[in-house]
Amino acid sequence: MLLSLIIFVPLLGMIVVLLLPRDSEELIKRVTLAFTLIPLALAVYLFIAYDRSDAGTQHAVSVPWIETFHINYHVGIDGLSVTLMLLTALLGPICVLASWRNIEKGIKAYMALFLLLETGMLGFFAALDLFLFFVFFELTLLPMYFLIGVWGGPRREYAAIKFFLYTLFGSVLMLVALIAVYLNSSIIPEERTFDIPTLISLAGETEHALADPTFQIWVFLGFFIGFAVKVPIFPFHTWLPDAHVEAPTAISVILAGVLLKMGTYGLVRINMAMFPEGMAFFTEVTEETGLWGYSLALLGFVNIVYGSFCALAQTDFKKLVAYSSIGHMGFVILGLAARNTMGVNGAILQMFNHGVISAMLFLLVGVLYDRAHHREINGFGGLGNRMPIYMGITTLAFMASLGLPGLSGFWGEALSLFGAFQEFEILAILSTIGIVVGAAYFLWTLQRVFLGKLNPKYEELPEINKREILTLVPLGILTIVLGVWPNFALDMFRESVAELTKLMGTFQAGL
Amino acid sequence: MKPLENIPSLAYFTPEILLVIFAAAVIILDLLVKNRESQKVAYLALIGLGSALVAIIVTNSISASSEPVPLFWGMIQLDGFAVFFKILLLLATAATILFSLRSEELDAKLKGEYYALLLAVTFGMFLMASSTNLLMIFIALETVSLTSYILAGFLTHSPRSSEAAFKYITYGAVASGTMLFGLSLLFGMTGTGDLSEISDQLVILLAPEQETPLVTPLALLISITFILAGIGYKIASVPFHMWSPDVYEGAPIPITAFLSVASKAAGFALLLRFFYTGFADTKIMHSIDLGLLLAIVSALTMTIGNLAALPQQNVKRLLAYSSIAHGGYLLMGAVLLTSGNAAIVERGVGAIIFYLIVYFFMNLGAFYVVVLIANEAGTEMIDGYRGLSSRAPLVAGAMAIFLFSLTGIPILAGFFGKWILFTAVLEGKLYWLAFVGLINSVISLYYYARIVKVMYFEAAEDTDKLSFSKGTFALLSVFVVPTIFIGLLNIFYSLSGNIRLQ
Amino acid sequence: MSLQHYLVISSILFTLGIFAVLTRRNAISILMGIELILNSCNLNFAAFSRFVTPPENIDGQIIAIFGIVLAAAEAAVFLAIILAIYREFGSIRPDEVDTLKG
Amino acid sequence: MVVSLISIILLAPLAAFVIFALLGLAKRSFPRQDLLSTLAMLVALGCSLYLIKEIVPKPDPHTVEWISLGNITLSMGFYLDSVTVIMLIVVTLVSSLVHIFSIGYMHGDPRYPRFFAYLSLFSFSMLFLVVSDNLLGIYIGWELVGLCSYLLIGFWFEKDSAANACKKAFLTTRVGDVGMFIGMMMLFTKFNTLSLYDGAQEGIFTQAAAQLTTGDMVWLSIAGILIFCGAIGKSAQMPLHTWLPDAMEGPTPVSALIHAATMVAAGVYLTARMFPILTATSSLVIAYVGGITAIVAATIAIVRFDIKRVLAYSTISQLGYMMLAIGAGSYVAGLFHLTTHAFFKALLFLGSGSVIHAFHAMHAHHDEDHTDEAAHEHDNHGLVHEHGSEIPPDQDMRNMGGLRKKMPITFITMLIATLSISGVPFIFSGFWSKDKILGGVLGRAMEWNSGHHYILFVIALCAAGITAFYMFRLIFMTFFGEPRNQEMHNMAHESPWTMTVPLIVLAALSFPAVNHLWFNKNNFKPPDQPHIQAPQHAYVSPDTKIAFSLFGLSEAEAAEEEGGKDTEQADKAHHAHEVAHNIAMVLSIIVAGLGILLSWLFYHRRRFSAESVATTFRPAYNLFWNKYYFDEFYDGVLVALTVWKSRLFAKFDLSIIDGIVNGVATITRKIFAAFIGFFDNRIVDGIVNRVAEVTWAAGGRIRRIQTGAIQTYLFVVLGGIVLIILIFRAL
Amino acid sequence: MEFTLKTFIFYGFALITIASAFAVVTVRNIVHAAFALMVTLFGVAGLYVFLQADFLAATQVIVYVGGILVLILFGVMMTSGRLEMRIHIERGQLLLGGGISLALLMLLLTVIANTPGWKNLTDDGTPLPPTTESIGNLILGEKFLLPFEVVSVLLLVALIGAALISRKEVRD
Repeated sequence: MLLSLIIFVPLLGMIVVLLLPRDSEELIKRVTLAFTLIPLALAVYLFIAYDRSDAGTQHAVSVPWIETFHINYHVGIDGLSVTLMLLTALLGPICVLASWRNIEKGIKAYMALFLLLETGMLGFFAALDLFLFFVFFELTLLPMYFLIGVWGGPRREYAAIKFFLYTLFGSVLMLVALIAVYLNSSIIPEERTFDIPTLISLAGETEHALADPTFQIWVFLGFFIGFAVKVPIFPFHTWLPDAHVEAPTAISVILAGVLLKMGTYGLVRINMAMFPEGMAFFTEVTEETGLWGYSLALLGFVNIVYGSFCALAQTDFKKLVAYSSIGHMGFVILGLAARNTMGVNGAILQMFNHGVISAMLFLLVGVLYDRAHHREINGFGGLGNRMPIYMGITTLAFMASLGLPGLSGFWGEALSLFGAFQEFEILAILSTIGIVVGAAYFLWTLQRVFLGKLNPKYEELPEINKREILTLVPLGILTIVLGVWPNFALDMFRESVAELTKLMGTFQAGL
Repeated sequence: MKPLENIPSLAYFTPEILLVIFAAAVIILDLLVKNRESQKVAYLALIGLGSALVAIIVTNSISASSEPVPLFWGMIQLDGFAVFFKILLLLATAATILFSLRSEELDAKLKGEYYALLLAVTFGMFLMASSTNLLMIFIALETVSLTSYILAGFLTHSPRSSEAAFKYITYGAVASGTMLFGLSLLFGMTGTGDLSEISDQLVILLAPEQETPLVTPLALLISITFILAGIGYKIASVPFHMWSPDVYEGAPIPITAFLSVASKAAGFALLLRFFYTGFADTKIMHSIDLGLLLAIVSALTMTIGNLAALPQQNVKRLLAYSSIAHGGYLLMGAVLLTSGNAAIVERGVGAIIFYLIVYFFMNLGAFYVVVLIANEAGTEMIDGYRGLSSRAPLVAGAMAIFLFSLTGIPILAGFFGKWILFTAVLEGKLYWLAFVGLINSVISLYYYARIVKVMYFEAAEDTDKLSFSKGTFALLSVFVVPTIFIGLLNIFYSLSGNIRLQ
Repeated sequence: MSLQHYLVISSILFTLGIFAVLTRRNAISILMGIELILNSCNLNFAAFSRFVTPPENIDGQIIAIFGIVLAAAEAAVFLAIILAIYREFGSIRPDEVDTLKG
Repeated sequence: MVVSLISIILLAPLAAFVIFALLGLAKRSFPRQDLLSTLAMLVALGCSLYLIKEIVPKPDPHTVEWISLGNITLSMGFYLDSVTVIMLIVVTLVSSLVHIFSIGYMHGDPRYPRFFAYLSLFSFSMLFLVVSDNLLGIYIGWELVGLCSYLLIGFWFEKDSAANACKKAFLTTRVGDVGMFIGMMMLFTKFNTLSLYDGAQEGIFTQAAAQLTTGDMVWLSIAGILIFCGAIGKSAQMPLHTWLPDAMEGPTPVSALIHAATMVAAGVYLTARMFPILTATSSLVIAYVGGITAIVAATIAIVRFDIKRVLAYSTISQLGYMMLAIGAGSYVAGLFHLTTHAFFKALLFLGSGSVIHAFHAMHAHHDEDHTDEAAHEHDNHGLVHEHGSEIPPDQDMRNMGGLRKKMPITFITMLIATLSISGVPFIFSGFWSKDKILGGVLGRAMEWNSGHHYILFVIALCAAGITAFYMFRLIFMTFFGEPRNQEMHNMAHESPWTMTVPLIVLAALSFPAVNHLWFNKNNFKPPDQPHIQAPQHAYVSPDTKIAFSLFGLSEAEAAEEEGGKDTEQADKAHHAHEVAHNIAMVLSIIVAGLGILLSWLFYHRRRFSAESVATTFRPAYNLFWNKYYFDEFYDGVLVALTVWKSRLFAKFDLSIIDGIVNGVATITRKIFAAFIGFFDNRIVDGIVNRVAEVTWAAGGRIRRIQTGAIQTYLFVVLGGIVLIILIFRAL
Repeated sequence: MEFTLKTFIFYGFALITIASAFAVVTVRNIVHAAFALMVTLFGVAGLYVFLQADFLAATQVIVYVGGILVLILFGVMMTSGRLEMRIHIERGQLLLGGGISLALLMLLLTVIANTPGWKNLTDDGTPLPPTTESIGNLILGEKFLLPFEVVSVLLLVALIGAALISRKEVRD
């Protein structure tokens, strides 16, 4: 019940916002903020009340929905979902605040779409019915399309349609896989199911159609491509820089902070848990799999290196951050490819951390953009003198992002790499290139924007204001807290990951 | 059940009779009322439709048994399938009448004949949905076709409309002629006009234990292909689709809407019944690969429809191509008729029916918006939709919903329609076809989103707000609300699952 | 005078009709082609009625009669539309009636 | 008690920083951040000194589980042995002094509070690194000091040179850190822990000892070398040393603290800490890297004119020395040198800071014309201009001279430090530590019994001589002779007391006797070595004669302990090392004397002209002057390569990926063309298309069929029918 | 098959039918084509007679020749104001059309020749009873009542529609 409340409060908010008069912009903003704060409060409660020692599903609700196709409204959370829900709920009000001043037209529609988006995201993380899961997954598509397309930058139309087309392409393949899973869940049509836990246990039964390795490989691929577009995994990534560059700040935040996580969350929730055989095929080098066994790790590696180097080549601040996202998501993939306790925990931690850090980065870019109205890195210089607080926060975010120990980015990367090293030594070693290059582009950016002589154009640039600081501080605190005490997040999903590794047969008993 | 004779059949035939009566009544009333009060005629037509609807429900309930009732010596058959289509067609007609009332291009022309023709075409479609005899099929088809030609050419002062009618009739006449030839061959092979007897006969004729089958597969193939030309032209499937963009563009918008929904639905009813009753036996299937034929036609239809829609500038024409593509999706369900597995056939039919329900709302809704914009902004071109989101936010929002539903984006109904279609197709193990269909959904996004893009992402040259009446919004919401909610409610799934061919 | 004779004749009529429909540059000629097609169909029905079905079964003939009636209706509408076309375009050449395309 | 003391040591500086950061967020700053930070450091110093009492022979790590993932536990904790305490004292002491010095030195800087906050953060990180009992903690501290170094080098970020230098420092060290990280991954994978000492489970050292006895050592060697990579970066060893000279762009107290005494020494500390896992191979690598660094950096230092850069290269050289010592097995000597070096090098830097401060006043005046002056000087030499950055006039030794009267305290303290670093015998600490290294290296070379490795000793000896030479060159150029720039000279003055007091304290610490006062405690012990084992540890010299050596006693114990195991070998080793030490001591005194003499002849007496020598040995001079062209290499090759690669990737993104999406039907053509496109820009540019170009084209083609002429349509219908029949007939 | 007068006449009708049909599709003058069509329709009526479909033959003559053909001639006259009766055919179109038609013909002939059920069904000349009465029964009382009624509606619609469309202006 609580869970449903979290999911649908934003939707309710959307309806309320739609009913408000168009002209009362302040009211609309406040209402939206309120409707994003409610899920946040609830999510925090959920986070605190979550029983960390229980690996199973909590707060589960299952109501029949489309009975003809055995679809239930089944939601529930485990450690992984609750963490990401918290992230989503947290970014909600932050994004509303970040949109407070710089959305000039159609604030009502903007806020309504934003709330719809939030429902989609929250629901996605809670869904335990495969169909519901897919529906929520797709529910984010439309609002996102409009949010980029209407409120975006100069090439917004291109970016929006590119985002839409790519994602739709992915989800279409996913749909096929989803139907295939449904059809194979039982020979008897009446006993077919979309229920994720049931499907997972069915896939674990020997002799069951779902457990057939060939079937698993194909279905794995279907889901994988769907999620890969979202993550995005090379070579499905080209929508991301465009979408980020054109999207308004808050939307970039959501995009990087939550939407990308939906891809990796899907990989964990569906691909790993439901298709362990398929997963093994792409992550375990045996005689049977041959080089395929390297594929997922290789993709992770390529993402890291490719994203990092592309980021290095960028001169657009936002594009740089966007490419850095690609690189950092590579660590998630690498960690997942390892399939072991450390790798998976690290990957999930990295998901959360990246959500926080990239959100910060995009907010920071937005702050600068709002003032200077461009994002050309080389067009700044010496701002450190003018905006010391801004520089301080940026440095924090950059350092967190480049994996400085003591800040959250480090733990995810480190655990992922540690996990990956146990399975794929060479790839893990090569992936560390990403760490160096990551440092390179962030420091270079820091230098070009803040260091050196102050660009005379920006002598009057105002310092970051209170509202903006307010959006950044919670994230900054999380970055530090998680950097110091990663257990804050790890505690949540440790047991769930243990379950997961048991499913994949990679669980290692305590020493 | 033994076919009923003529007199007992009449009881079950009330809806059709009512339609004809009201068609005549409309014409008479038209003579009585003054020109400016032509709306009264429309209301009479609507009353006629309403009474037919009541009659349908009543006749359906008196038949009570779930068994189909063959009427008029087996010329037509009353069953759940027919009832569903009748209701759907009836609603489509009602919608068309309502559109017509609000359409300015039709405004000056509206008079009794128009409504009478609409009722007549509905009558013909009812027959299409229930015919079980070759002759009846052909006559029903011709009734619908001829009336449609006239409706398409209804705007006599408009060259476009006349051209549409001309192309339509030329095309239609050739197609129906070809079909008739095919029917004659079929008749020649089996010696009967009754579909189920044809099926029985064909099984005997093709039976492998007989040393020399009396019918060659080639004969059957030619006959079926010829017949397909007639049906395919009704549902605008490749390669029989080429009339539809031109006709849709030229015809009055309400008629275009009507053709794209009702005519297509009736065509599918006919197609399903024809192949299910006449050719569903696996022996017949084996002699010619009907499944593959339909699958290829389906794949081509959606692909060509979608590809051709990409560069269109006229929204009506774009929607014409889009409706060709949707015909292709629907055909995927029809392919399953040949699977030889009763459960899968049932799923296929159910999927088509569900999709038609969805398609009814979203496509008619989209056309309604086209009517509205044509009235207010005076254009059918995409450019005319520029900045619509600020000029008419609600209409633009509704249009976006329709278009995305047509694309198949969750959680809109179109998605659910596609979803159960693809589920059925995958269950029938037609993986490649599902794949083609899905790729097509992605392509289709491009042109649907183009309209959305123009409406939302581009600024209007003319920034005046467009004003619409309350009734407009009410009618619009009749389409919007189901487009959002149909997929979310179980009732429609169980409904469509319960309707089966017999 | 076997069935095949009639069938051959009707096939030739049919293809001639098709040929007319495809090649004639006059709407009325196309209509004539259509009439040829319909005639061939009717001939088919009549022939099958005679040879395939039992003698007392004259369904084929009746279908042919309906075919003729339908042909008449169609011709009427067709000509009406040709007149409309002529009125709007000043020509009944099918290739000149091509404003709707693409 | 230990835990709470360490906590105080760590938290005091951290608190100082956090207060600054929080107030900063509210756009305020603590009015006396300087005092706050200094106080925090002094508290830490006090606690550190108190901790001496807490040293026990075989300490237990104080750990808590930090990350626990089922079977995997990463714990964090403190480990307190003598080495830790020495490092703590060194760090807190130097840091405190630098804080005090900075109060004077940084006075009037617009970002004055921030400077102290950074210093506090640095101190915290360094201390954290020192006390950690596990690689993870060390790594965290390791990176954090890197961050602080970055921030402090770039403290005056308005200067482009500073901005470049801080970035370079961070990146270069990060390259090494990644090596360390990989090493950690290897160790973790093998040992399933990152703790060094035994706690809840066996630590790395215990497990490595077992590994060393079983003999499978290849990967352990690799891991050791990889860990050492971290030290290469942080301690500016070859080939990653180039950042340290550039790091002199930071304020001088920073150079003294971070880039002389503490952070750069952390590499040495780490290597020493990891000593138990070093195999013979990895030791050898370390020794050679250290040796080469020592000699190369020393030669470069000879020709520098920037006072701080001389010191920087000197630091690199001395760090190489320490590495050499550890590689050669005498890690105790290495740590000893670390300690002595920390004090005298900090002193030298602070002294140079004092000099610079003295000149700083006119910096502003001469900002405009110093370029001409420098150019003029260069013309005289006819030499290549120093790469990268101009020498600031207040740091250019050619502007100095004769300062000894103007700044007596600075002069005397710096002279003491110079004597110490040059290895002037017996009364200066540097002599003892250097001598121990030389002895250790020679002994090791003898023991290896392979002619090649004597080269290490020769290198070390040469480096010692050169060190003496260039250090006295610095003294002579700065403090003796006639003032070269009268105007600047006139304005020079002795520094305020906040700056001189630290100088005096450090100078005092350059006398071993003073060290003796508080270091010579019986309870000092070297780190526990679970696997003392032949051959590399066998020679540890019982050099008890140097009673005031801070490690002397413990070494003796270690040797005894070890000797008990294998008397014969120990005796042999003992003998070899005694001989070696005697030889080394004599030789080192000779070379030091020689170096000072030459320096005196060149730069004081002007008996020889440096210029003429430079001209004679032009190629060598050029090599030294250009710092062996390392920077050019990096800039030219690595950076270019990286940038090129990123551009390539970006291009790839545009052409291929989008290309594939764009043209489903023409995939083959596009990929082919795109590959060519790497070589031919024009083709690439021609290929970049809008989305779905081909799909569009297909749509257009279908449109063309839709001619509008009804008969075309009929053709399609009937042709279609014929086709369908023909196709399906064939089927 | 013996060659009797009957067969001779049959072949004569067949030939006339086909030849005139050929003329319909080839002659350039549209009025000539219309007349050729009339011959064809008569020919087909004759063939109906051979099939002993008397009522059908009569209908053919009455409806087609009497109705449709007249309509066509009206059409010709109303649309060819400037006696633009000559029809020009392009070669490409001709070839393509001819090809498709020929292909269809070949296919149909193959089927006719190869379908076993249609082989060897000859007209043995047995006279059948006149069909008119049974047709009347079937259409008005039995099986074909519904089609008949529907067709009547259809005709009505066609009537209204044709009138509607061919009227010059519906309303001013």
